[in-house]
Amino acid sequence: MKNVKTLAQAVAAATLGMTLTAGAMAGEVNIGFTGPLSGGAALYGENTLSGLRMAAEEINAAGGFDLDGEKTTINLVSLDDRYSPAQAATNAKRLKQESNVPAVFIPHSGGVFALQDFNEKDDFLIMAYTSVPTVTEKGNSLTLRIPPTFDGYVRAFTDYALEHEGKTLGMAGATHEYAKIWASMIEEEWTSKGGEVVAKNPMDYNKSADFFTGVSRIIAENPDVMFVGGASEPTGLVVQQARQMGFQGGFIVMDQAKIDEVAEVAGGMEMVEGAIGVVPLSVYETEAAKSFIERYQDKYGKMPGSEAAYNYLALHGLVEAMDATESTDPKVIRGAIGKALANMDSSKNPYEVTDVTDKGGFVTETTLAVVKDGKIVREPIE
Amino acid sequence: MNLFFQQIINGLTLGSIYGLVALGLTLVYGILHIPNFAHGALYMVGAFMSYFFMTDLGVHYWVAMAGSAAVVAVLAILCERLVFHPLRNSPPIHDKIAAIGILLFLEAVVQMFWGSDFRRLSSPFTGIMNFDGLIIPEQRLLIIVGAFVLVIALQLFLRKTMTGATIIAMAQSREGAFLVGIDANRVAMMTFAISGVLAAVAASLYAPINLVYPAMGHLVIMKAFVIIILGGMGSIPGAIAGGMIIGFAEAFGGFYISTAYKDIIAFGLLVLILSVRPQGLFAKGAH
Amino acid sequence: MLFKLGSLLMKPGAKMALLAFAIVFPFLADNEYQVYVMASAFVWAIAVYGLNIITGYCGQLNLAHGGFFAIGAYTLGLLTADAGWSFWPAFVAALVMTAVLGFFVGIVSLRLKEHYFAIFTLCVGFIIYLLIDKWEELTHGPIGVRDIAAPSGFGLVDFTETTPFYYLVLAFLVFSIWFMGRLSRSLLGRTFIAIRNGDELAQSLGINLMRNKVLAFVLSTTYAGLAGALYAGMVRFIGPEEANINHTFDMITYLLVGGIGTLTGPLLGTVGIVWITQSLQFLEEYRMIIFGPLLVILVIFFPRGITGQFLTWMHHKAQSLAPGKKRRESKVQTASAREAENNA
Amino acid sequence: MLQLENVDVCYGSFKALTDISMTVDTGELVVLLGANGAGKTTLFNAISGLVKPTGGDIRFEDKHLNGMKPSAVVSGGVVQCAEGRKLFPQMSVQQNLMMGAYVHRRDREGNRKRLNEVLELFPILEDKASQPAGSLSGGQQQMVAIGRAMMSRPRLLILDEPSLGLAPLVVRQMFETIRQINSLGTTVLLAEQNAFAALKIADRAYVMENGRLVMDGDRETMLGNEEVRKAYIGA
Amino acid sequence: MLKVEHLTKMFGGLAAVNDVSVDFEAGKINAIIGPNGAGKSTFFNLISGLHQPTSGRILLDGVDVTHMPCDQVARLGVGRTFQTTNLFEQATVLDNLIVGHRLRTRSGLWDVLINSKRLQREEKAARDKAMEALDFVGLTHVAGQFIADITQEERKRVAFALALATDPKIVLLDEPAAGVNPEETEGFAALMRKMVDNGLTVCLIEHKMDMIMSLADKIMVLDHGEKIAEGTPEEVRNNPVVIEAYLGGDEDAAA
Repeated sequence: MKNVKTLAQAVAAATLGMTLTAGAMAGEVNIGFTGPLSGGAALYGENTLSGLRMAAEEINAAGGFDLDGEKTTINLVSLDDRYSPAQAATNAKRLKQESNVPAVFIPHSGGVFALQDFNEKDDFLIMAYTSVPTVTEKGNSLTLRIPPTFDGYVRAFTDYALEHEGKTLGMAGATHEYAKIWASMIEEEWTSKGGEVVAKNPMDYNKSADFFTGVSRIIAENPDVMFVGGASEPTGLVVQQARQMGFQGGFIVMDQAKIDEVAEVAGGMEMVEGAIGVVPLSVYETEAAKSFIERYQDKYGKMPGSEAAYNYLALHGLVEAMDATESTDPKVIRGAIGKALANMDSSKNPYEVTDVTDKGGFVTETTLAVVKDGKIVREPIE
Repeated sequence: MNLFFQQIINGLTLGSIYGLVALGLTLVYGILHIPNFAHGALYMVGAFMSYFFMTDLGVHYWVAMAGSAAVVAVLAILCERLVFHPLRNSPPIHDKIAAIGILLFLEAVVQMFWGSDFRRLSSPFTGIMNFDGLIIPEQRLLIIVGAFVLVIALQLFLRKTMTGATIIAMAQSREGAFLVGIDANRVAMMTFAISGVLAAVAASLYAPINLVYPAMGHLVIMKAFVIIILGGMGSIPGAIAGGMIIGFAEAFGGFYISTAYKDIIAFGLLVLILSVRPQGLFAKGAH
Repeated sequence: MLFKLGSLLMKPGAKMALLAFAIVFPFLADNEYQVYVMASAFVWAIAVYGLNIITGYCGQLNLAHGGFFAIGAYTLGLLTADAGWSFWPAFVAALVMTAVLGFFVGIVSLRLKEHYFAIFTLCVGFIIYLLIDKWEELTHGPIGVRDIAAPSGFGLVDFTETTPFYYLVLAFLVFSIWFMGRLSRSLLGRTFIAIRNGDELAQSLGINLMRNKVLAFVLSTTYAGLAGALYAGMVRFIGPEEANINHTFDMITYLLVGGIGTLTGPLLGTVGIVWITQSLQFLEEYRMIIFGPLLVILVIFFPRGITGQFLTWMHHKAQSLAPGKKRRESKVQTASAREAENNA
Repeated sequence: MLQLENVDVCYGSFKALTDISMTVDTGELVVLLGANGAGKTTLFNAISGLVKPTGGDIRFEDKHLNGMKPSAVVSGGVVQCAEGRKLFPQMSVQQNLMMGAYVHRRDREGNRKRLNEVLELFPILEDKASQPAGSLSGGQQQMVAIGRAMMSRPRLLILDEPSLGLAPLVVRQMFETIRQINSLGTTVLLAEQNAFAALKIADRAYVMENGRLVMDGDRETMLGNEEVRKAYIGA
Repeated sequence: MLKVEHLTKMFGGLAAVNDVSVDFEAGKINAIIGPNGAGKSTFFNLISGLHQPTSGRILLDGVDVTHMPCDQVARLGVGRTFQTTNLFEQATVLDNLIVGHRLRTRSGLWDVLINSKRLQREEKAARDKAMEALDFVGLTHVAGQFIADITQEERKRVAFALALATDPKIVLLDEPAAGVNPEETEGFAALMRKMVDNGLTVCLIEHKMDMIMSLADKIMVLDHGEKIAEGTPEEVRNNPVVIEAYLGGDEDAAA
């Protein structure tokens, strides 16, 4: 129903001749967002945006921040790109040109690459929510990667699975860009550590009419562990069908899927017994995480995912940096963000990010969770 | 060996769903000569309706399926009345474009109400039957049996009842149907309603082992088109046989050749066949 | 308002005025973003002109058009990013590639008529999408192609800048329209229209159906390839989604709204809808709640789109001003001929 | 029984029928003569509701037929057996016949009786009952077509060129059957190219030329008339 | 001029045209008549190459055109009209006619691209030809009107003009006077005479007997796909077989 309201607002805005992306008023800084707000990935985009919205509202409710002696509020300008890099590029141009944003949040690697073509020239910061390592390895001076890269996960998951589950791996991941990169990295890691990849059959999680055939191909090779993962819901289906066909082993779950959500679709925690994945926010025990979850639930009535939490803390960090430097210049912000994150009020930092690498990646601790006896347990990483 | 039989089951499951969808498409084509690109949207709406009835109204799976069938049937009739009927004398390209318009509209409406997230339709048939290693989830069996029953019921309706026979009569000779006093509008509406029911039931049967989302009809409808061309446009047995051919080709091709390319199999098959036999496999008349 | 705009278009000077507007547009625009949007609208318009050849003039609904657009984009993308070609040779290669593939698809698909052709090309379009998505060794699959070269500039002109690129696209668009205009008035264009009016009549006028249909098809796919290559050079990052069937549907909408089988229709339809879509950006997929019914209403009440409707109106206005008879008659022929019965 | 008054039919600017006035009385067998393209089929289609008259009035037993839907005309008792037969080719003979009873579908008993009567009229169809109608010979198909029309229980049966494309021997049989149907109480309006054969069984005839009725008269008058010959071979 | 030998066309098991031999002389009006379903249109389709005959030969000025595709037959000088002619409704009469001369031109895509001399020359020729044809059928005054706005009779004349623009030696006219009133029919008869006077050979299918009888030099009668008679109008009119085919019944009735 929320969508209906969005539509109504949009129509009203359009008919009244208002532009949705008004120029920045005095005492206001525009922050851009482009991401999928419709189409197959709309939910993901909305979740990302919800974290940003929450942060912006908190900042504004506190009367804004101090920018060169002036109280300044945040105005979030969000545009839909349907996950299309081309549309993301158009949107970013629009955000920069019409709203003069110092930074654009974007939650998909394809769009990040498209934006990196011109962001240095057009002078805006890319706030990339993607774990693809290459976004920060290309040396773009105005790109910040918010979540940790997945190479840490890959190593940790592989080590744990090899130790606890067995030596043979069946690859049943998704086929979209992100999943492909993940899969190739885990394959390399697995074989280099002495494991064996016995079956490879990636499937289109978003479009496939039926996973039965694909999963049975994997099962036929009797692997000890299956690599699965795309969006949580289809991942749940893959897990369910694997179990139905008698698969007893464990799962390595790619970080896009959240174990708790996967379990719900698959038909209960017992279906995902032995699954290894990222620690769902709900399992975090820290004060900062608990406080964030509580506030988020008050506001949106549901459990936040990591995409909301990371973007929430990133916007807070961004504002902290602007506050500290008295500047909205992207280069200046980029230089100050590491320190800003470290100085930030810990309640605004659920993942306890404390620094930024030279290349622009937020420094976070890699975590690992395992389903044991029907419970998600956080495991230390050696 | 079990894996081989597993693929047979899988082929039957897929073939049943494809067959049901293609059947509705072929009926409409046979009577009105409209390739209804919006049929996939009806399929999608069918799944969402079942989801709505079960989740929001809390009714039983069967009741939801019946309710969904009724809603989609009405929707299909509306399409016929409001869009295809006014276009009956237009050049053929206009039908197709109007159908695309309906498709875009229905998807947008569904997305407006339910968003584009994946949703899960749970059915009461979650058990798994194990015949000495051959695993058949109950829902899959239900799909196969359900499709079989539906096809038989449709055949009985078309062959044994006067009302059903009017559809066949209309398909075989429009003028002949007029001469014996058959009301063309009635038949057109009935045909659309049946195609809607078939799509809704197929979607409701299939949704529990799959996900429900606005774009779920795309691939299915494209394959249904492949099927009715293979089977001869307008041919009922052709639709069923074609559905099974594609279902099995995908199951076995996906297993023994490559899952990544399994969707290409159907389309490649069609391109190959049409290149050699432009009129389709079972069609009598050339086109 | 609309009629005023249209009557302007009828005048010979109007074209020049339109061109002049397009040339000064970057200076009138508030910012670079608007220029960027206009450039992308022009790119799409070129593709829509291609669709207009085969569907508007020749009467064959080609649903693989988006696929050929993607082939153009990928040819350029892969040649520049992977094979290290520079832009212009790759650009020519993209045109050749789409033309050659268009030829082969054409000779197979054009043996089919009407619905069969439409559905066949729908399948071809989908196969193109699947191949791009799955053939990872060549296309990188869903990862897409990055670091595509921008058009190499001449001297001081840098086509990675939006405005120079805009002029580059504009030049191609003007050429495309100019060629289309010349084609539609030429004997060749009239040949295509004769085929649309009926295979049998066209044949009995001595027209070789297959040769002309294939020619029209190849022309249309080359237009699509041209647009695709420009698109790749503009966005410089492409993925399998470029071959999505929705792009074909979009192009059909542009064509139909503007006016199928007309010269200004594709441009008006594309630029108009692209801008409306941008200004209703928040609607995005929901825009189909408006566009879907609009499309239906359009084919029912204005089957020839804005331009077509307008041209008819103008013609009648001119006719009614001129002395002489004005009689209206429609679809009579078929009915009366059915009554004058057929031989076996 | 059937009255047409000043009926006009236009296809756009082309006037297919001009000012047609004619009557068919109960129990009669009336023949409509005219060359190809004279407008006979248009006239029949106007009566059957397949074509809307642009002017004039068509009445059947004091009910107005103009503007009525084709299905309503059939249930009203005016049944056309069109030129070219228009059978359902893949349906069996029996199914074809039963489709004829569509407007009376609720009266199963009556239909069964009617079916027997029709099969009595065309005994050969009984053997072919389960064959697809499309597989029969031309003559047999014509029998199915007439039989199907009879199943609609017409009070007025309109036959459009039933002898078209049939061998001479079969044609003779066909006319005999038509005479029989008429004598059993069904009023018949018949368009024919076999003018003389048709006239021989007719009570009265009309001659049509260029969409107008140019002549009418009883059997004897017409048989001896040179104009009739002229209408066909333009003497 | 046009010589047909033992022409047969089977559709399925049925002979639509059965062993027809006929010789149409140049500069004459030849009519084909026959009851419904006699195979007249099929006969035309065979000659013009739309259908391929099952057996037999068709010679045009001594050239064997039996198995030539339709467009080549047209190029050799066979023009034809159809019972219905689909024209581009929203274009002018003249625009519709220009394509008629296409088969006498050779310019292709390249010529369009460079706007070659040849293209310009040929387009002018095609336009002139269209005007000439229009003038011939007496429609110069509607040249600038949309097809959608002209009358049924004018459409028929446009179809004639289209066939004439192909520069044919022989024109096949399928029911040229169907659906027009008697006065207009007379106009068409005059037009056909004019065509013959200008050196064309005319071959027509027609049902309007009074027109045929006064117009045709030679009549061929088809019935059930077979030629049952051939000759002058007078001969055909008095041929008992023809009377039988048209009027049916026994000899005594025909007497």
